[in-house]
Amino acid sequence: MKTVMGIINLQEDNSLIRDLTARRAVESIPFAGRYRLIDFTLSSMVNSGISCVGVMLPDKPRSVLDHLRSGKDWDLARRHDGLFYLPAPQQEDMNRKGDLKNFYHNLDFFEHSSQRYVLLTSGSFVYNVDFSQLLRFHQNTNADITMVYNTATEEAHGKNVVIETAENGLVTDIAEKPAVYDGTQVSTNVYLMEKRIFVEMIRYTYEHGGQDFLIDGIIRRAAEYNIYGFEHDGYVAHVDSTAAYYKANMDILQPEVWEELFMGQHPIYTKVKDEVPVQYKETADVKNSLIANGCIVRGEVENSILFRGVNVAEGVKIKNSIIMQKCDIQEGSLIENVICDKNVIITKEKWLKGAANYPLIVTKNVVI
Amino acid sequence: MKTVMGIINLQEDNSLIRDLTARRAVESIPFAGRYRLIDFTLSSMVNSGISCVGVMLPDKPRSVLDHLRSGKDWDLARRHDGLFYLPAPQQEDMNRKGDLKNFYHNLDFFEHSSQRYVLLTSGSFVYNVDFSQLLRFHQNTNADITMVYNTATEEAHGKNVVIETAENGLVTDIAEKPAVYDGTQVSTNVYLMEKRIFVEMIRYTYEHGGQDFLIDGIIRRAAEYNIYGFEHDGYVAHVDSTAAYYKANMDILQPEVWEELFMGQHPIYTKVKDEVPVQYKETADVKNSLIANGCIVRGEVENSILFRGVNVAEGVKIKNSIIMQKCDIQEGSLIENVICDKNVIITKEKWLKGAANYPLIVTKNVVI
Amino acid sequence: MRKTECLAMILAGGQGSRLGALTKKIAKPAVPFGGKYRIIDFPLSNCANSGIEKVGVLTQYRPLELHNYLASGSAWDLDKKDGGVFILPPYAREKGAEWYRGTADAIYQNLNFIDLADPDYVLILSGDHIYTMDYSWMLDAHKMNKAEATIGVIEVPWDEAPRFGIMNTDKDGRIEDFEEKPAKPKSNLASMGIYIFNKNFLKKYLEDDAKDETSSHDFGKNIIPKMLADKARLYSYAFDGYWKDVGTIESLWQANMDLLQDVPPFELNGDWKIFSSNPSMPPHFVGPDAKIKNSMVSEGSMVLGEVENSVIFPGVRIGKGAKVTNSVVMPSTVIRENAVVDYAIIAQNCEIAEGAKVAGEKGAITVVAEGETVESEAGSKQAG
Amino acid sequence: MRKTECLAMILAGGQGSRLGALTKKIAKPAVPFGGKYRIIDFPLSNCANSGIEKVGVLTQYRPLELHNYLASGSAWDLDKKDGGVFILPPYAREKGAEWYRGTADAIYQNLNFIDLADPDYVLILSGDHIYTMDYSWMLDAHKMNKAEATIGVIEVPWDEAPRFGIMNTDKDGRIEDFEEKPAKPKSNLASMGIYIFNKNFLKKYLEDDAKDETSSHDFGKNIIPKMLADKARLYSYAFDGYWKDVGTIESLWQANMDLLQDVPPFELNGDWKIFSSNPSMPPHFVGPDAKIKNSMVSEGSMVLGEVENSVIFPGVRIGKGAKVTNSVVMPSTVIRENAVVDYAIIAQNCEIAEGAKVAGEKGAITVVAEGETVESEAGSKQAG
Repeated sequence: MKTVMGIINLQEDNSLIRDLTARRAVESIPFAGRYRLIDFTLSSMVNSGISCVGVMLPDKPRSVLDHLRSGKDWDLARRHDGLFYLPAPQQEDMNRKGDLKNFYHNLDFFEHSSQRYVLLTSGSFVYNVDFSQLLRFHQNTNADITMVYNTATEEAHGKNVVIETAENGLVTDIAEKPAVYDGTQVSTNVYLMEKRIFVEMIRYTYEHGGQDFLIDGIIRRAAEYNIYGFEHDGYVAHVDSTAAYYKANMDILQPEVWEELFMGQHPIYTKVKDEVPVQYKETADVKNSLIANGCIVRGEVENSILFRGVNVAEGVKIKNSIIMQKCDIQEGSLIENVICDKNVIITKEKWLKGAANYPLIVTKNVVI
Repeated sequence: MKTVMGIINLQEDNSLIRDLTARRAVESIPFAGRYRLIDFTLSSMVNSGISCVGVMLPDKPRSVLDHLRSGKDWDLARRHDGLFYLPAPQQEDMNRKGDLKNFYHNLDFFEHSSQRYVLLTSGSFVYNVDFSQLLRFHQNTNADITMVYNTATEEAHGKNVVIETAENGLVTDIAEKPAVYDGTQVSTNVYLMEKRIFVEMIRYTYEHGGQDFLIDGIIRRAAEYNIYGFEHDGYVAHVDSTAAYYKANMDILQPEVWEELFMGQHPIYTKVKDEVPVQYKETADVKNSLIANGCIVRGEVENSILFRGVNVAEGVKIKNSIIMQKCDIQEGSLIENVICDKNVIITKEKWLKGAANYPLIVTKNVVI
Repeated sequence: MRKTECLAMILAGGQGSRLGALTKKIAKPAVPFGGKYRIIDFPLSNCANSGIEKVGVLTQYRPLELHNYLASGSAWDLDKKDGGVFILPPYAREKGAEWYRGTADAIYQNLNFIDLADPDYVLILSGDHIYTMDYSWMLDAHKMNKAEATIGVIEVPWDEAPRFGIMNTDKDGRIEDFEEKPAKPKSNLASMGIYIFNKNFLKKYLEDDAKDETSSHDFGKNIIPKMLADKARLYSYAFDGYWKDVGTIESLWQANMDLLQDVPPFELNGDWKIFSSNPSMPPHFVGPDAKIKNSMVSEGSMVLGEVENSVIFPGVRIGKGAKVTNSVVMPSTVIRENAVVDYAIIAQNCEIAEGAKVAGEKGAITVVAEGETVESEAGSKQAG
Repeated sequence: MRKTECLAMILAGGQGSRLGALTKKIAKPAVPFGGKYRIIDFPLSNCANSGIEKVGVLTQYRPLELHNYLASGSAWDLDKKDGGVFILPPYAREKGAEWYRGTADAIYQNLNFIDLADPDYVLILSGDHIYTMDYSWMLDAHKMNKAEATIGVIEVPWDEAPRFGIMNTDKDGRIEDFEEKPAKPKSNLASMGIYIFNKNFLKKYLEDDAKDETSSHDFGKNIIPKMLADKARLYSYAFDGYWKDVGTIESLWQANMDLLQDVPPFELNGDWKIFSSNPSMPPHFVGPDAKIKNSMVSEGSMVLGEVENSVIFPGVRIGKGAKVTNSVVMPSTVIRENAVVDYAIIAQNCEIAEGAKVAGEKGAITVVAEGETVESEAGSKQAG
């Protein structure tokens, strides 16, 4: 996998998840008690043996830079290769929209690197994929481009890239669709191709007026390439809306999903915080929940996820909720169907309740 | 020095040095054969024991990010503290100019850090300063703010911040002046102060319409603070114009300056390249020059600086010139008073000559 | 190596035989403690937090496993260009190698390492204690006193004093007299086994001691009394926080239980962080029928049964209906359905079979050694 | 430790006594070579470039200095979470420690390290050679041949063959026969001392060999012949680049001189970079009256005099009027005004006084040992 350069494109449209992304990129939304979304893609790359990863910085780069830092926690603080930050282009190009211009303005970085292949990903997916199998598949099929897809098991709405494949994996159609059904083959926005194909595609498409990598680079030019689909049959979630975010978190409460994502041979790395183990006190009562280190629990918690360093005081009841880092839930408060962003303080005896399919969101640093 | 946070402000006006900064920040201009300007400030910080450094990214951050990477080569790829990138604020604030807004938008970073002091620097100075002496001076004088200055030894023109001090070091006047003379006390744009003073200054000044840290934060409010001047009596150069850049490079050809900056107890670190030692061939003839590893020399070189990986073919004569990384000077060419930016190829038997006080600049990647 | 102001040397060389089954496969400094740490995390984190960047760890047993745990020292941020953690087992010289013959001999055999680091001061630490301490304050005191040696001391209950090295000091803290395990102690200031020496001063005494064939080459028994006899400037430095020897099964168990107090005797999570090599595991999962009380539980564990008054390390599985009480369960151990664990320390990678019982009692903690399986009938283990 | 596919073990344990004065203060693998490198940079860089991330370095002498040079391995990018460079001196066990008794014994004594790393293949390298080689190709060949052992071989001139271990192979490269230093070689394929073994296969032979008291515990003399006698699948892997033993003063000097050819025999600066611990020094300074020809000069040096046919390491000072010809000058040495150095190797931190002369001759290179001062009259040193 030394021949593969990973790219994580953090330029996603995040209009559907605005509450949680007011001050951060979608890829750095806290997830599953101690992670950020980008950890899943980045760890999959590292575990697959990729040691050169370029991160296309989003418009609000601060939260991504703060999280990834030197790349050391992902073993990417290296003298050769390692983590590269690719900043968005200057203002002079603001008249063109879409993500293609960001690739175009970083073309020299891709061209100067020594890797033969490019693995293009988005940072807003939850999965744990072994990309070395993808490379083997790509080499065996002699594909120009290989896309990774997952087969949906239930109906879901939201913008998805859907593909159709022949029996040998050859992609026969790619389209953006508003809904998926049981059996639909859904792209994970992961593309593997030789760098020369990638560079040619970006250059030609952008210079001929293209704006969007997927629409103008792939879908419109699909006939020009030999595209194959590679199935990842593990857990996949695309966090592109608040509902998807809430659902994906709740999915982790299924022990099989928790095991598959985190406890297999390939760990998910994240920024290390050195928190102490969870302290359960005399009055604690926790059921069916994920509790991250650094929490102190004196109250009741059910079907919920507590991030690092949350304090749950006596008499508190938390149900079906996601409580992010360093929240302080004080005595006697009742919390149900709520997403608390970081550093929220819920003072004594408050009652917050969202709907099961429409969780209440409490934004960062708020005191209630 | 664990109590001090270093900040390098890369938001300098670089209009006077435009040729070399078309595609890079002034602080990442190659200098003295293997360095970038920012290496001097960063190494001084690291050697003084500072282990938390925030880099205020410039508008063209790519060259800075490429150079500093994870911070590993400066021993700043750390789990705690280490190197932090502070991006420039979003477009919504483009209606306010000056560097104050960048500090203002990163105030939460400063406030959340654990250090007691802030050492504010610019990245465009060439010096090797022991900031731990500065801290001791600052603590002994009980100053609110301590500025580091250098005493000029000759007349020079260009925008400089000039200070006057009483005998005990107390600063009695600060002003921006167009020229300095032998004996003028010139600021190195280094300020040490407690973080609470820094944060208050930024917040108050910006919220009351201030734009520029130096003008609005320091000069206009000088009477409110107890400001002291700390003299650094070693070599100092401020690279704010092409002439200053050329002169500072030529200064390094004085063995005393070379010794003082590089060969003392405190090395200057830079991105490590693993180049081989210089290969002098049979026809080489080199005098009074600095030659960086990776060069292959078959021709004549005099009063010049060759960066890493330069090829000097037979019959070439290079005089009073600065030849940057990976330039290829082919057979029989004559080069005098020239600055060649990176990757320039001078094909056979060309003749390039600038004036002694107005060097000819060949921009990056050009073939002549 | 660049010059270091203060070099720390951690004496982690004891065979740890008092920890019995727990040190069969791992070196004593690597014994797990407190739900996610190892014993050596405490002196190492203290060093890192005190600004000491170069640390030698003297061990005779299983240096490779320790090397592997400490790796480059990056978990403690000790992987600096001129710093780091150095494992120092006794190594072969022209004449072959010998075990360290005592604490002083261990340092003596590594004088070449000390010379290479070239510090002004040498801080000698023991690898057996759990505590958080800022050594830089002790170093400041050492310098202010113009001392040649400074010894960390702590007040112990008078009735326990005969078990310690006891110091008698004048009002400035200068040590007048030192008695190793005195029957009738004149004070209750016990040595913590923490010493700061001026480097050249230490070197001289170590070299003299090495030549003395009657010496048992121990700091407390030989070096310190010799220094005092020479009227050297020895000072005490008083520490009054939590400080616990974890060199025996009972004390290791008790120190774990101390963390479960409603207000723990010392803060693991304050500004003075205890760093540890991180296992990259997710938040632990608590099952629908689990009950957890008065306990610490760490990442990667899955608790489906009951846990009370216990410390659960990363990656532990506790099955449905299982009951773990008053116990310490170390990493990656599996406790299957309906098993019972009480007053026990279960080491790493063990398996307690379905319905099996491991029960000790207060004062007689049962230990299951690393990698063992306790079967449900014959295998159920009693205190001993 | 995570499982490794291929673990490299570098045998750097020889006393290096053939390098005489050069190894008085430093271990042989740390001897400077080629203007900025150390000998061990070559196998380490080869490993890093070949994708081998875990390397054990077996040395008996001065492990601390080597530890210090290699540090965390970050110079070779070998400081990965599950990788790195491990220094393996013979360390004390319950029965005390012994010198490694031979190349095979050195590996045998570190079988616990190999077990911990748990590789499929073990690559054994010698620390005495300068060459650049992609071990991953050799590993591929090993797998394709379904070999149990693969030995790197190189064609040597027929008249030199009697100095080497010589292999006779069939047309597929399977080794039929191996002779250590044969008087009448049947082929000119010499063993490079580079072996890949299947781990369990190697382990079995090492364990058997350790029990054999008549064995000299050497790969070439004992292990390989035993394997061949058992009809094991041993294959050769042919290498045809530059490969030079630098185990003697003359060969070390010659290998340095080889780099001065107009087209050096191997590229130090291509895609296959040789990494080295970097001294953080500026470009070297060439004075107004200097003359430099046919030479290599490295960072941080200041050349005011003449240099011809020589290799100058970092931080060297060559005074006005001094003449350095046909020589190797190692880091931080000072050659003062008007001194003359010819056919010599000057080790680190030496001083050649003003007007002093150090002159050897071809075939009798003079060596000045580390830290020595050569005075101008009495001290001028002659070949010998």
